[in-house]
Amino acid sequence: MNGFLSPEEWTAIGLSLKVSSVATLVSLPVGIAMAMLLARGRFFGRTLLDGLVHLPLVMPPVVTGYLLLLAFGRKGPLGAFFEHTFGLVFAFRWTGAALACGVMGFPLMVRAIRLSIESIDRRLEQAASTLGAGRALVFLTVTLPLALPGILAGVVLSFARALGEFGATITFVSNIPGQTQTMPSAIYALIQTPDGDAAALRLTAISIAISLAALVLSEFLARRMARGGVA
Amino acid sequence: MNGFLSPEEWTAIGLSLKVSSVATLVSLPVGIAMAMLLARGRFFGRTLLDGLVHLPLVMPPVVTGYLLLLAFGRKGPLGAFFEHTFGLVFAFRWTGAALACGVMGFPLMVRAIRLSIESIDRRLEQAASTLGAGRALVFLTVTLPLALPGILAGVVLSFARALGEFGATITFVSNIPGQTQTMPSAIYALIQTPDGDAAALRLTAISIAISLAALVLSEFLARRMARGGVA
Amino acid sequence: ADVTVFAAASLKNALDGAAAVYKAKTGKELAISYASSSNLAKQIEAGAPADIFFSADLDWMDYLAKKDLIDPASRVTRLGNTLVLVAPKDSTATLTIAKDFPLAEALGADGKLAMGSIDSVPAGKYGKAALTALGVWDSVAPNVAQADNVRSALAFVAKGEAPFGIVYGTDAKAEPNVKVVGIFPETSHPSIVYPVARVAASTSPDAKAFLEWLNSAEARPSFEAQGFTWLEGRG
Amino acid sequence: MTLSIAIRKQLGQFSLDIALETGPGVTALFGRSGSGKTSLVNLVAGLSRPDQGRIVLDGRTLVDTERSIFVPAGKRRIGYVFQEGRLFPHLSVRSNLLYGRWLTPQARRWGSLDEVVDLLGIGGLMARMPRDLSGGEKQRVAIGRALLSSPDCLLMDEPLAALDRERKAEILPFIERLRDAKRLPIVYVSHSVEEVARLSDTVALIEAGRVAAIGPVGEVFARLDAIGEWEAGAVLDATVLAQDPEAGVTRLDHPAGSLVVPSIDAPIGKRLRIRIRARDVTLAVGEPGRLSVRNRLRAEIVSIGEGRSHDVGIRLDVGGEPMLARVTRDAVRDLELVPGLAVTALVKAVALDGT
Amino acid sequence: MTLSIAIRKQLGQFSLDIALETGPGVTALFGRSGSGKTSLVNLVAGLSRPDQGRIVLDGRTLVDTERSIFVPAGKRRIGYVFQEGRLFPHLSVRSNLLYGRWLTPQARRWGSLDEVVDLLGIGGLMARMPRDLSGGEKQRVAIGRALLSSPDCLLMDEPLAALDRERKAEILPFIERLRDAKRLPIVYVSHSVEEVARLSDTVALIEAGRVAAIGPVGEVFARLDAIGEWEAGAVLDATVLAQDPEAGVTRLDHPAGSLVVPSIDAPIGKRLRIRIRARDVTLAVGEPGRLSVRNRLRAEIVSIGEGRSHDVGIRLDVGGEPMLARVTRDAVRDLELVPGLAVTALVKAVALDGT
Ligand SMILES: Nc1ncnc2c1ncn2[C@@H]1O[C@H](COP(=O)(O)OP(=O)(O)OP(=O)(O)O)[C@@H](O)[C@H]1O
Ligand SMILES: Nc1ncnc2c1ncn2[C@@H]1O[C@H](COP(=O)(O)OP(=O)(O)OP(=O)(O)O)[C@@H](O)[C@H]1O
Ligand code: MOO
Ligand SMILES: [Mg+2]
Ligand SMILES: [Mg+2]
Repeated sequence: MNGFLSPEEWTAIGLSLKVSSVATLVSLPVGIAMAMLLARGRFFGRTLLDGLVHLPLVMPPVVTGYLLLLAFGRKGPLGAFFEHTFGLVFAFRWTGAALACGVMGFPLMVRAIRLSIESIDRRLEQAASTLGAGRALVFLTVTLPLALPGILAGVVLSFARALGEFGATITFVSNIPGQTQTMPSAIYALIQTPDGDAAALRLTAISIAISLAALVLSEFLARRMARGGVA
Repeated sequence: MNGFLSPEEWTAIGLSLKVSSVATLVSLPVGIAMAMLLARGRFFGRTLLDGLVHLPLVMPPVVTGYLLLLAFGRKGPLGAFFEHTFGLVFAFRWTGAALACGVMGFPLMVRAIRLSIESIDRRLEQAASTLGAGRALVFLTVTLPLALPGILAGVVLSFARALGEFGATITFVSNIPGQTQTMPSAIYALIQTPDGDAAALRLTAISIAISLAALVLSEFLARRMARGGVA
Repeated sequence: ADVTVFAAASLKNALDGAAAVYKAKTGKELAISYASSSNLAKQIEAGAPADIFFSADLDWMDYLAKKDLIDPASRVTRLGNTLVLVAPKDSTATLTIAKDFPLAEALGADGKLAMGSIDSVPAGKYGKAALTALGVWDSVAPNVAQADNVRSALAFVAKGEAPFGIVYGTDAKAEPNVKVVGIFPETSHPSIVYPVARVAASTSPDAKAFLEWLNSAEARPSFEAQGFTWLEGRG
Repeated sequence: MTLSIAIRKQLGQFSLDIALETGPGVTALFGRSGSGKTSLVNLVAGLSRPDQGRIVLDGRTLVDTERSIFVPAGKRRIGYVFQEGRLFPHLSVRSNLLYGRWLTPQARRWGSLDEVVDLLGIGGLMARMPRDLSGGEKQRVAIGRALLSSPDCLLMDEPLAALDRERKAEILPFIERLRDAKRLPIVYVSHSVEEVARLSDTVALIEAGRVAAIGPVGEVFARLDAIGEWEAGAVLDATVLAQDPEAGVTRLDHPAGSLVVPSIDAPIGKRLRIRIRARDVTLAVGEPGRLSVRNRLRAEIVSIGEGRSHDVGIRLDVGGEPMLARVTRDAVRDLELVPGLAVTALVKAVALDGT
Repeated sequence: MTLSIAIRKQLGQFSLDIALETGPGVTALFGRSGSGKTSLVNLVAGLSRPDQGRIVLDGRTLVDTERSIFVPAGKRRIGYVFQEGRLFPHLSVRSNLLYGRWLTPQARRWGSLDEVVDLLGIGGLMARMPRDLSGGEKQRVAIGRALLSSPDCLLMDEPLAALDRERKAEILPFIERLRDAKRLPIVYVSHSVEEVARLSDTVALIEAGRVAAIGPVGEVFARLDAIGEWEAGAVLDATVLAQDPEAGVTRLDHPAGSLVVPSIDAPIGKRLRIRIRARDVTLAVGEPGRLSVRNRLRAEIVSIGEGRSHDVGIRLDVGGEPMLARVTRDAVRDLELVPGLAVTALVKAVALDGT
């Protein structure tokens, strides 16, 4: 196995998995909240907020990365805030890669969840409230489970995007082997090398295998849920 | 206005609009068909097909672009096929940029539409069939209109992604001003230039404005449809 | 356009300037596609409609030459550049580049050295070579932040995120937020050169003329203004 | 038109195993909640496939698992009024109504939008979306939508359950007209004995996925146990004797006597079916006295039911037809009712119309 | 417990403008399809907000637009059986049933799962998902779900419409027990006069978004025009005179005579309400013959209705209470019925139980 991939590549794979998982899981609650807000909120500036959520999709990834650098770098206002308040540093850390991947996947996640929330029959939520459930419980016991298809789709999209994300990541946290070099960064570096194609394709194949596994898992979960195992 | 942006930049904006629109519109029917297949089909290899659809998301964009170059380049097998059969050349043409953008946005479009299709109450389709509608008519008069939220979301996501897509495009069709230089490619080139940041951000702002306009339009359409203007 | 040029992204400012001069003189329109040299080389391999390839390093020009995709007679090693160590504008660091100079100490435990990708981006490759030759590579390697292009590396330094960076002299010159700490000795790295050649498959009748002009003194100021050195040698 | 069904289908724990043949006209499916009525109707409509079996509608094989025949729902021309409405949420009431009509070739259309809309009282709703309708309004639109698809056969699953009595009283005659004038075969699911008695020719009693009884409405409903004592009754055939528009009544002739019912629009001599519920029959021994009851039939007691209930069913023979009466056990004792006794069956006229 | 409503709400073209006060017990909302019953119930449940007005339940202000009070649905402790089920599709039948129970503090719970499940006959369905239920099964689970949330007040919108008669006959007594034993106030929407008569204390007749009539069930139902001639009737108060378990009957005393009804579990001396439909009453002039009818009330004709129909309503006075009879015009002529005439009202015993 060690002959098949270099230790650095193994590290990149592990890092990519970590980064993608953390990016997806951490952005999930935020994504759900944002999806609720956009699906249900009726407030001034809703469309603007919606536009803001879509930004990482519209802007070239390097621009997103650059803006992240400005905001979340050690000298950036948000970066300084997080460092002082939570001791959380993004610059040149895997945490930054996760942040970049999370941001890039965010619009995909929000849209999918929002679609599901919007297709929920609100009369079911009303029924729950007549049974004594307050807003939070209605959300937890009815809205959320019924939005599960969208949540799953959102997780898959965001995770896949994170696995492939490269432009924003490398621009924000650069490409430090073992620290911020995710699979796509490694692949990119290989492609830039005159005889790196084979190695690049090998790594790509591994990304694909991982995402396929994630996909199969999500389909399996979706089917189990449709069969009704969810409380 | 000409003072505000260079003619080349105007060209890039026009090209980006053309590329994004064509990419979205052409991939829409394919995306709908694929979403139907994945949502409703029960065949061997469905998950594999699903995985294939997600590939452009998982692979670093440059890899996608490179694979497109290999397949749809003038010397590539598919490129040669399209050129001989339809006289359609992708390599280093705006058509290729549209192809790249379409491919990159495809997984987003398919997922959104699929989510909507899966949330349709199939008993409504049954009702349509008892009223004499065959499969095609059921699809056109019930499935499709009820999937409109997902179709709209898919169009918005795909269009936004196309507006921001850069890695695959520049790798596949290069960055030839007036021919294949889309906004993100132009932004990339500007970012390479020591004093290009301001111009890059200006172009980014324009991308954002366009995508916001698209978003507002889509929300407007969605609201009109919800109010029930659709046949 | 009359001539399509595939040029490394780092040439953008200089080449745009030269193209303007050329157009003013001849009325000929240039279309210049800026991307990374690797991208461009692979596209030319795939039949891209390029007339001229202007690479940022020798490797990718050699890649095409090996495949007979460029006109060897037209190949010229056109420009040279310097490799410099930069720091944020307000940095107080003073370092003299020399054998075993204390770069690692200057970085500290957490400070990053921003460079282009050491495997793929030319500036990264040269930087690694220079640091190796100076005997400091091993000590700084764990702290190297590789960017996918020189501009990103420069941005890390300019925004103060990295205390030091290695970039081309041309880039450092154009960025007001960094200052040059030192210039790497030419002997410490392979010479930094930008070869240009006519693409073998080019059909443009104007390509040869443009390439000749590019090799003429009329083009020279546009490049020197951006900090490139003008090389005379063929090759 | 006849419907012949012999199918088997497993639904989870529930197994449906139905074999029935119906004559022309209306076939009622009658049975308790969960007995399998909707599942059966879905099979006829083509919305589900039997595990095994055949369905033949008027000589046309719709399903035959052995011969791998399955005519898709869209080709069956069977209208279906669903138990739960199923209006198209994205279409206005008007478009919902016209949906099936658009799909029907001009030549095969019958009925008109205006007629149906008037009948169902939904004229004011045409521009509305289904979500803005009340429960009963939705159901009415669903009926209209099925009718306007000009089907060759109609399946109605509890079509009137959500409606008030007046509305039912308006719609039922229309369904009767479809049955009679259009000779439209109808499969009618209902819990209402009155509706079933009034409309159906054949009643199939479904119990736990099986046909427990099937036959002409009179026969099945005369079986007390079949549908609960309360609703038991008999159906008699009578002939129109005279019309008395003045008094607003129609006089009918029956071998056992004459009957008066609210005016029925039928020519003299026409044979009609009337339903008499056991609980609406009073028995008189000897001369009944001066009573407001108009309908008096000569009857003979055939048998007297057993049972611990406070009242008992009494089988009568009225002019050769079976009829039922329910009386208290008190009365049986008091009046000394015994099989063979000649009695007069008193039936309130107003109880005859079957609504 | 009393409910006081005075609200106004515009729904598209439809305007709801309701003012009513109810006494304790069951309040029935009665009215045609689309008259606004569900809209009103939604306001009480807190699922929609009135444009203007107040709703006060037993002294607790639920809504008051002037004082900007709006108690959210989740805090009202009002159980709601919806017209269309609304089961949670992602939960099993068991979880659906227990949903409200989970949310109720132990101390406030009443009733038990087993009891409700038995009563509704849904024991075999507990592990199922709602989509695998029949129409009637869904409705039964919905009833159970609302009951098990141990509400302080119950809203039921046509809860029994999808059920067969036997099932209704099982569930109705249970609702009566809730009313009587738990003293649970219930707002009951129904098209069925029988259900309403049997359950309700107060009937509000809703017409086009307004209260057309409101009052004790006897008063409202005695108004012929109010609910259609067919269903008109009267409600009498009677006292339990004797129990005759042998004969399976209970004898009731009424000033105008004694009545026999199927056994009712009530102590002697208890006052009961019984409903007599106009069409179930036969009038006799002079001594009736030997009839199976057990119940004979001395009555005096108060007035004889007009109308072109074949039968007419006759208002009677029975021991000081109003009662209605419907007889044919033929009979009025034959028997020479006139106001003031003393007659005997014959009522079949089995028609008394109100089902
Ligand atoms: N997919 C399914 N899986 C398991 N059981 C099912 C399924 N579909 C229906 N059933 C069961 O089959 C039985 C028959 O259902 P069906 O809907 O035909 O009843 P029905 O006679 O129409 O009743 P109702 O009068 O209540 O509508 C019910 O007990 C129901 O629970
Ligand atoms: N959102 C709405 N927009 C317009 N009209 C509405 C809306 N909601 C209800 N209506 C109308 O208000 C009227 C009352 O509706 P509601 O549902 O209260 O009737 P209902 O008395 O419950 O009738 P049913 O017995 O048929 O269920 C109906 O005519 C209905 O069409
Ligand atoms: O879209 Mo990118 O182009 O991830 O780098
Ligand atoms: Mg059913
Ligand atoms: Mg209603």
